[in-house]
Amino acid sequence: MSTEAAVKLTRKDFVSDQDVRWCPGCGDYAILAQVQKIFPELGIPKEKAVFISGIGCSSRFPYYMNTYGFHTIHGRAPAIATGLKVSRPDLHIWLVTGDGDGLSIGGNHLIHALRRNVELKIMLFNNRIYGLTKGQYSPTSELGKVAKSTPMGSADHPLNPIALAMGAEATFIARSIDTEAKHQQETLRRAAAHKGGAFIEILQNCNVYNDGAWEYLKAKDSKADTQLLLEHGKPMVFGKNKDRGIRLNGLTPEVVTIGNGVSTSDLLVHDEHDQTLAYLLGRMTPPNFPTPVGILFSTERPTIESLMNQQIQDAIEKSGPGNIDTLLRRGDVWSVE
Amino acid sequence: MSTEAAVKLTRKDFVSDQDVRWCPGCGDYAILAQVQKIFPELGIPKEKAVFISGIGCSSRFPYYMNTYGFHTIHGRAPAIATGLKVSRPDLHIWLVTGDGDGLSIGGNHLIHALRRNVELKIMLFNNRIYGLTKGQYSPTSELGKVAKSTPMGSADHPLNPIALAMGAEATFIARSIDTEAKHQQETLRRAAAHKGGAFIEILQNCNVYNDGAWEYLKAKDSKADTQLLLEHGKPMVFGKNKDRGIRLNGLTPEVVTIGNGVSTSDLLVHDEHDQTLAYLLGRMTPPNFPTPVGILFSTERPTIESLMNQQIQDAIEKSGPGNIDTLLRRGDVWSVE
Amino acid sequence: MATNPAGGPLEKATQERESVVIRFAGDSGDGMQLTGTRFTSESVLAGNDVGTLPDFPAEIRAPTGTLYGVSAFQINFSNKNVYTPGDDLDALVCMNPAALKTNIADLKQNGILIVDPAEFTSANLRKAEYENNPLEDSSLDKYQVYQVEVTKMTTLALKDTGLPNRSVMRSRNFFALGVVSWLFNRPIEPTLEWIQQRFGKTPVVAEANTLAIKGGYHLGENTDMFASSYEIKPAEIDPGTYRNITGNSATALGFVIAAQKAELPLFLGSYPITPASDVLHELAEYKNYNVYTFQAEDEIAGVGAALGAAFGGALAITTTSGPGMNLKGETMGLAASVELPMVITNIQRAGPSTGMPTKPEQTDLLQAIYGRHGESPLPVIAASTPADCFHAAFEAARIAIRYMTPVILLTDGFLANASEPWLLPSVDDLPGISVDFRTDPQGFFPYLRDEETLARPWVKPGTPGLEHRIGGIEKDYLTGNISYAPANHEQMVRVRHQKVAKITQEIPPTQVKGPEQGKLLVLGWGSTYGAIAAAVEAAQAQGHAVAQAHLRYLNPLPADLGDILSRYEKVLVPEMNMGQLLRLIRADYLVDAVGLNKIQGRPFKVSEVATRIARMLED
Amino acid sequence: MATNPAGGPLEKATQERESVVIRFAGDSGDGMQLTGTRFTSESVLAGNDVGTLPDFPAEIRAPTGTLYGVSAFQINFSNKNVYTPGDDLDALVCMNPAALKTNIADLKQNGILIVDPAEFTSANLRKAEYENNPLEDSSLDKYQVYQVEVTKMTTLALKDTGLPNRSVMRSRNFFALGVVSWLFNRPIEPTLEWIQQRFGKTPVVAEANTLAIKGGYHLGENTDMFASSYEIKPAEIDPGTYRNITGNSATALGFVIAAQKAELPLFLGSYPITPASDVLHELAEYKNYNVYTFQAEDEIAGVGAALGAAFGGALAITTTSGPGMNLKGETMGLAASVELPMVITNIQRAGPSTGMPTKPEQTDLLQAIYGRHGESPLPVIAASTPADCFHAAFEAARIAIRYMTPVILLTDGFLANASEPWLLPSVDDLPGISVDFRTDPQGFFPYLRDEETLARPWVKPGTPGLEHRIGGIEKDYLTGNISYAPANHEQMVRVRHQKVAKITQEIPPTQVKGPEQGKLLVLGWGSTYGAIAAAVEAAQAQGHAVAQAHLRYLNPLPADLGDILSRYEKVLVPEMNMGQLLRLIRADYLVDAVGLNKIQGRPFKVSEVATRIARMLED
Ligand SMILES: Cc1ncc(C[n+]2csc(CCOP(=O)(O)OP(=O)(O)O)c2C)c(N)n1
Ligand SMILES: Cc1ncc(C[n+]2csc(CCOP(=O)(O)OP(=O)(O)O)c2C)c(N)n1
Ligand code: SF4
Ligand code: SF4
Ligand SMILES: [Mg+2]
Ligand SMILES: [Mg+2]
Repeated sequence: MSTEAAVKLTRKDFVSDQDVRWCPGCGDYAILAQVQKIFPELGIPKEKAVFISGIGCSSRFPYYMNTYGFHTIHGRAPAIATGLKVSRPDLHIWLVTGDGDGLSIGGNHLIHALRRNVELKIMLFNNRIYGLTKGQYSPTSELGKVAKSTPMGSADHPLNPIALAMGAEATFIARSIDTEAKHQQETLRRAAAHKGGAFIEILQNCNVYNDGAWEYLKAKDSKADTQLLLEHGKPMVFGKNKDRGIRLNGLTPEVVTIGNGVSTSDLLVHDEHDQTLAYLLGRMTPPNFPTPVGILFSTERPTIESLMNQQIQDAIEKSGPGNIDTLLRRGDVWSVE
Repeated sequence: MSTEAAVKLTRKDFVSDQDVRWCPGCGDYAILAQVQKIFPELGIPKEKAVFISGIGCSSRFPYYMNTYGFHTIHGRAPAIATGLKVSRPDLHIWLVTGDGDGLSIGGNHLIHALRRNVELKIMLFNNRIYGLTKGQYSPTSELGKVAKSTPMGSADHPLNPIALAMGAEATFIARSIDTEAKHQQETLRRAAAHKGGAFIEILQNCNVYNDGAWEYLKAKDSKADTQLLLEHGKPMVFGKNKDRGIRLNGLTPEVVTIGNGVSTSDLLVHDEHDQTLAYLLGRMTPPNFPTPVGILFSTERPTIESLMNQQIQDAIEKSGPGNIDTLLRRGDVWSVE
Repeated sequence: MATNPAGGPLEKATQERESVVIRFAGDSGDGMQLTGTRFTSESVLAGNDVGTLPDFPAEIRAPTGTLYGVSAFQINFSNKNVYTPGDDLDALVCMNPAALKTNIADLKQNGILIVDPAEFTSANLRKAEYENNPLEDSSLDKYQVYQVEVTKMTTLALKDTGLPNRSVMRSRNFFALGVVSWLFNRPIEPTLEWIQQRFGKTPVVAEANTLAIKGGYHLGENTDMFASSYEIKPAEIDPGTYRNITGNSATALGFVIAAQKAELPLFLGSYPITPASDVLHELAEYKNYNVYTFQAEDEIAGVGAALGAAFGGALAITTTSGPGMNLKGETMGLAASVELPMVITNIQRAGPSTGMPTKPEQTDLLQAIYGRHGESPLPVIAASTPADCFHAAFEAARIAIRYMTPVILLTDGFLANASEPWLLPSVDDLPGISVDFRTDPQGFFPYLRDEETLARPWVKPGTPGLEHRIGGIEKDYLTGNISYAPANHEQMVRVRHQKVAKITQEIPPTQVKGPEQGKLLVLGWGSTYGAIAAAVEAAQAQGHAVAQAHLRYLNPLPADLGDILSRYEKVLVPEMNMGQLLRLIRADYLVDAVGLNKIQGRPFKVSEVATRIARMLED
Repeated sequence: MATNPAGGPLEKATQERESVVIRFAGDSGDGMQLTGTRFTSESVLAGNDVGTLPDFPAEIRAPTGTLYGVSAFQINFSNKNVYTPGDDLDALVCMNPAALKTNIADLKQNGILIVDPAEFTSANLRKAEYENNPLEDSSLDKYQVYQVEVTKMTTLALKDTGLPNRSVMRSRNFFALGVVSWLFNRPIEPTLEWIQQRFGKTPVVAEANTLAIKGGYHLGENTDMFASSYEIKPAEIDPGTYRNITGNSATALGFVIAAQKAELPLFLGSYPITPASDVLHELAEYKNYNVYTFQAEDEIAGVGAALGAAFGGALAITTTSGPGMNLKGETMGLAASVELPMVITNIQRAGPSTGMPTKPEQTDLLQAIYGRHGESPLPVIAASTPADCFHAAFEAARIAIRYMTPVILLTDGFLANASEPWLLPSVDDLPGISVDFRTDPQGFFPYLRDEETLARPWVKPGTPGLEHRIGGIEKDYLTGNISYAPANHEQMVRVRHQKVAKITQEIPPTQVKGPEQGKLLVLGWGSTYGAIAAAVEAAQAQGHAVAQAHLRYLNPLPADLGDILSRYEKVLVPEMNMGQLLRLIRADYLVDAVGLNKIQGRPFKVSEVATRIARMLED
């Protein structure tokens, strides 16, 4: 109960006393476990951590973290979190949202939070379905998705969360997978360390309404061929035998097999700071490409809360701290005796 | 009053009887003039044309077009237009919005309309300010913008409309300038011809609250240096003497001067259909780069309205047209005598 | 548990009952909704009148065995008119301890309780927060407890199917259904048929469920577990064709058929939300009826798209529940201002905020009437029973088109999921809906009004010569051009009010069930209908001068209502809110009506209304 | 127009007047707002009580000379108490024909009309839709028309400045101001000083305006254009320090000072909208008072950000007008559910939908009270005069914090822009606002309530040991954990109602101006205060037993209101809506009150209220 970050916290400190109410087998459990795992390492006193969410299965997350938490309304968490962060820059705010909450009803708040670079760590659990409302297609569902509201298949082209975040010029964009514990931890640690807003798409399985949506990325025997693990400064190699890679042809990526005149040095080298590359990577989708996971993009620019708080400091420095009397007497004043 | 497109219409046919109420000198006049100019050429009977807008100075546009029109509420025009287009694919729907209407309150509807590829021709008048509410900064205002609500400068990084549209994977993305009559006409004609949703950012001057926002692009003596006119298949050359160009260095564009070992063939060649290139171009901003104008991107994919109407046709083919009696008797039915 | 040595059915006594209320309760994964639905079908085929109420948890699939993971389905079946799913239970089937814990309070003294002892493991007891096994202490003494070895006997019955244990467990509910079907003399044949249809594609499952239900049925027949079975004679039911229907299905049908009658495409713009989503799901199935279902990015876009479609000449609707209602307000105001037809359906749930999403409430009435800025009056119509949702939806659509106005339709989560037998209307008996799209440019003005309805003309874009612009800024009374003239604004505000007020001319005389004047009028609206009707009938049977009036039209109120109210000494308004209709009638008629208010996310019990009636009669 | 041969001022007669209502009207570009504001300053310095009303078009800068481009500013100044900006005009200054056309109807018979004949060109007449030049036909005969050559004489006065014609034209308004200042014996020195301050950086403009105003003043003094000037003696005004303030400024100040008193940062989350934007603009100037102004992407984000800041421990507010109010409903419901303090300000404008954005109305009262789904009661407070906006905002903030509840503050577009002299409160006289952030983990529960206020504790994230979660799902009465228990829900619904009801204990006894009982009570709320006060005073002066009560608290209503209402034979409720407070009091007290309703986007005239009072006294 001390505010000192030095107090050694453990995973258990971050587990609340509430029963976790997700369906047995839901990918959300794994994500919760990773977050609770890494939190003690982040050096954040638990009273300084706040989890904010919207509505959806994923948005139940805050109840399970023994920190401050706010389970708000559908789609509005980024706006609510922005107000909190701007006025309380001392807090560490994590936001949990879903593909429906964050990209459908809440899409606008999400892109505005990202472009403003509010220091929120935004985890979007993408299960390509509306879980809580029992299985309608979501903005990330593939075209033609047959779901509760689309018996003949959905007719809208899906949103690509990475491309959208790039469109909003987010300063940190990453992707991980519910079942990849280590990768997820590493990704979340990097997000936590990033100075600014972070957007992390976590591919999550809804085993009730969209089971296996990401199976092609997870299957033990094929995942080496379907995942492209991004590492800054490293060439983009993938495949069970590390024998395939991504090469650039003009501005178009292509999958090549190493050997036969193609060597690792011909491959694209990942550069986290290259915005065009990140956009290109974000659009690499199956079946023609492996799916990039890891930090797609990171850059730095001032957060809105630092600028706004600086303005307040500057104003106080310039005009002195507010004084009620001065304020009342601002403008033309006269006296009657 | 005939429905035949063959009837020759003139500019005047598209001028309504309402006084145009924009401020004298407003860039909106020029845009209205271009639209009224090109409309007779499009072969659209005027009763088949619908202009839909949100709220803002720009959104007064429909009142001035002698077609069907709907001046709706702030930010919601894309949603309203989507409902109309889906159920009435025979109509030609043009949408007029502003940088506030379309990117602030209406950002979400905009990106969803774009990803769905509803065939709406969306003109976003970007004056980088809220005109109608008398001069607050907008999502496209430059960082540090001093305006009514930001006496010490705005603290949020602006949205880039082109990047955002690319993030939403729009199928047609273009940019033009209010004062460039010819270019605007050509751009709008292309948008009209595009089979799918079109997004056209029109840089527009608000001479009352943000005068000169685009002056650097317009000034007679410098505009050749600040505008990069995109033409599909043509190298990217600009400058008064056509002596400068854009070259790609890896994935990074750079401005080069032609001569001294650099020739036109070293330059980037515009390819409207290259999505990565479009994203890269969209982020080319002053002072380091000229501003690209023209068609940044175009591609084709089915519109949502074609898919939805097809489903209805298919369902009718499969199950026959609806019959009330069948419908009532769907499911377990029993009789009591 | 002795089986019949002779192997044939035991001769069992049969007791007759007028009506029975039974509830099936178990884990979310136990298939209680299915069991309930099947039992309902069997009961209607047995000729009973029925009322049902599903009750499922907010969690999708809560961990097994937990209290919040319990799912239940209640059926009231009778040889009399059934108004509600029933108050207290005559019988309760509990598939696990959690189900027992959360439901036992509703079982009548000496009621039948069926439990599966195999589920009363210490792990399950812990999850259900039982300190002692209730089967072993004396806490259940006041009930007739039947420990039916559902798990064991299902396993036994299915042993030859070769199914793994996990799959066998999925047939437990059919076993239980078999037991109960026998107990209440329901025919299981319809269910056997249904199993073939439903699981035909996986014969092993069909077989398993068949074996299970038969096993359960035979258990009743062949063992002395139950001393007698119960018979509920068929009810006297109006002749005709029936189907059992939930409120949400009825709502969907009402709209489709209104659109068909009006010869318009139906356009639904909606965003999923409990308990409204099923209307979207169901309408999505009716594409061959020219039905467009557009799942929008949010509720604002849902109502927006609908408004766009209305502008284009479709019958446009949007469906939602409380939270989404807030978001639609601004667009509804625009719709009121541009005077386009549209139906906004609010399937009310318990608020405020996210509240209790799966529970019903009537707390959005005043929001429906006043929930927009400015003077933007809209007609409000409410459904009173599951089947009545059909008629209410149809009527809402009819009014919307006839008066060129958005109409709000209110149902609630109870009506949405509850079901009742519905006497199918004959298509021709339904009122016609005539749509007159204006096509004549002669003398056309966008706001020229029809004298009778004050409706403005509906013009489809695409109509030559009628090009015009509409919008949310105040308009000139005739031309519709922007006008800021003060007197014009007042005229427009008043004409919008008058238009809605004119709808009183559509409202049939208010039906008063009971004496034309007397001691007490019980006035209600919406889903409280059943509980009020049953309670009022009971009071009348006791000879009291109590009457019932139930409102379909909440705005405007019926023209005859003031007069009716004045004919009773007292007026009671039961509502599942803090008194919303109550405020309306107090303000309108200055009657000192009182409220009976229950805000528990649950419908009234008949007894709750009856008790209050009795108290008011005493006072 | 003969100048005084001697060169000195003419000896002019001075007539005394009790009060004068004057309006400056011209094109949007003519600077009428500035002229009005300066004239107001001169008048308060002359010791008069004043009331002002700006009236500007919805268009930003409509084409010059058009009817919809007219901008006006009205001032009522008097040696008596001023309640309103005045009814009909004693004097009207028209800078062009369009201004004449749109304003002349309000000028009293024989009133002073000042026009600039140079502007009556045929082009301008056409734009103003005049068929004939009104200066040349006899249509203005019933007024005292003064054709003052403003354009010509300004040009003359400024000829030495070397300014181009376009710039010269910009000083026309100062010339007019000079004329009128002389006419009503206002000192121009304060304006001269102000010009130096304001235009000091561009001396040529300062000089031009100085020359213009002096030119106008001397015109009055030195020519025989006006036979006499008018004197309005100083009013008897309470001693103290004053400043002239608009409602929007006062609102902004109220919030800043509440935050200062509470020692909290102030956080405004807002989205621009007419007529609320100026509060945002003004608060953005107060950064050194620890004021955060966040211009959000929309209204939902505005109130959302405010709620986030409230969760973080700031005094959180959001400001908007009608259309934005709809959008905030869902978040307000969440705020009500999580019980965090916050003030939602609705500066009402004419609806429905976009309506008439620059015009006031009181049509959002019932929306404020009922405009959310579920039972989500919120306190509603209204301001009654421009300066009163300060006190109302302060009180709203105080209540929000004390009761841990969102509070709705209602003002309107009239209050927003109108101004009046404001006797500055002494800081110490304002009530204290004490904030008790909970820090003690001992016995802490997130929903543990204070007995007196039923408020739950306010805990700042960052407080060790008090980590907890809140949300919009229904909560356990004490722990705040998710609870779907039926009885708990009812308890929570009722406690949220009780909490709001408890606020009656904060409400001072309702002030009744006039006899304690009698024939008629005129009950009002909001900006109708002035018109009602003046009308009631007039009726009282005629000896009638008429009283006025004006409500600041609309929800809950004052505890003594029922009693007060019962003491008068009749109750009249004037409102700028179709009768919204009227419905509330009819429902609550069953009194047969009647409404006086004006829905024209314009405040009541005193005479309109007075006429109705007279009629009710006759009946
Ligand atoms: C305003 C509003 N609209 C709709 C809903 C219903 N709703 C709750 S969660 C949800 C979608 C959830 O999908 P997602 O964000 O992908 O979360 P998941 O359940 O899949 O984790 C919807 C539509 C709501 N609660 N509030
Ligand atoms: C719901 C709602 N919120 C706010 C407003 C006020 N409003 C009207 S237009 C506008 C912004 C206009 O900016 P933009 O879209 O850039 O259009 P412009 O006037 O610059 O052409 C705002 C905030 C409104 N009318 N409705
Ligand atoms: S419905 Fe899907 S996402 Fe929701 S808890 Fe269950 S498995 Fe997880
Ligand atoms: S305010 Fe600006 S954008 Fe609006 S009409 Fe005037 S010049 Fe144009
Ligand atoms: Mg999801
Ligand atoms: Mg703009």
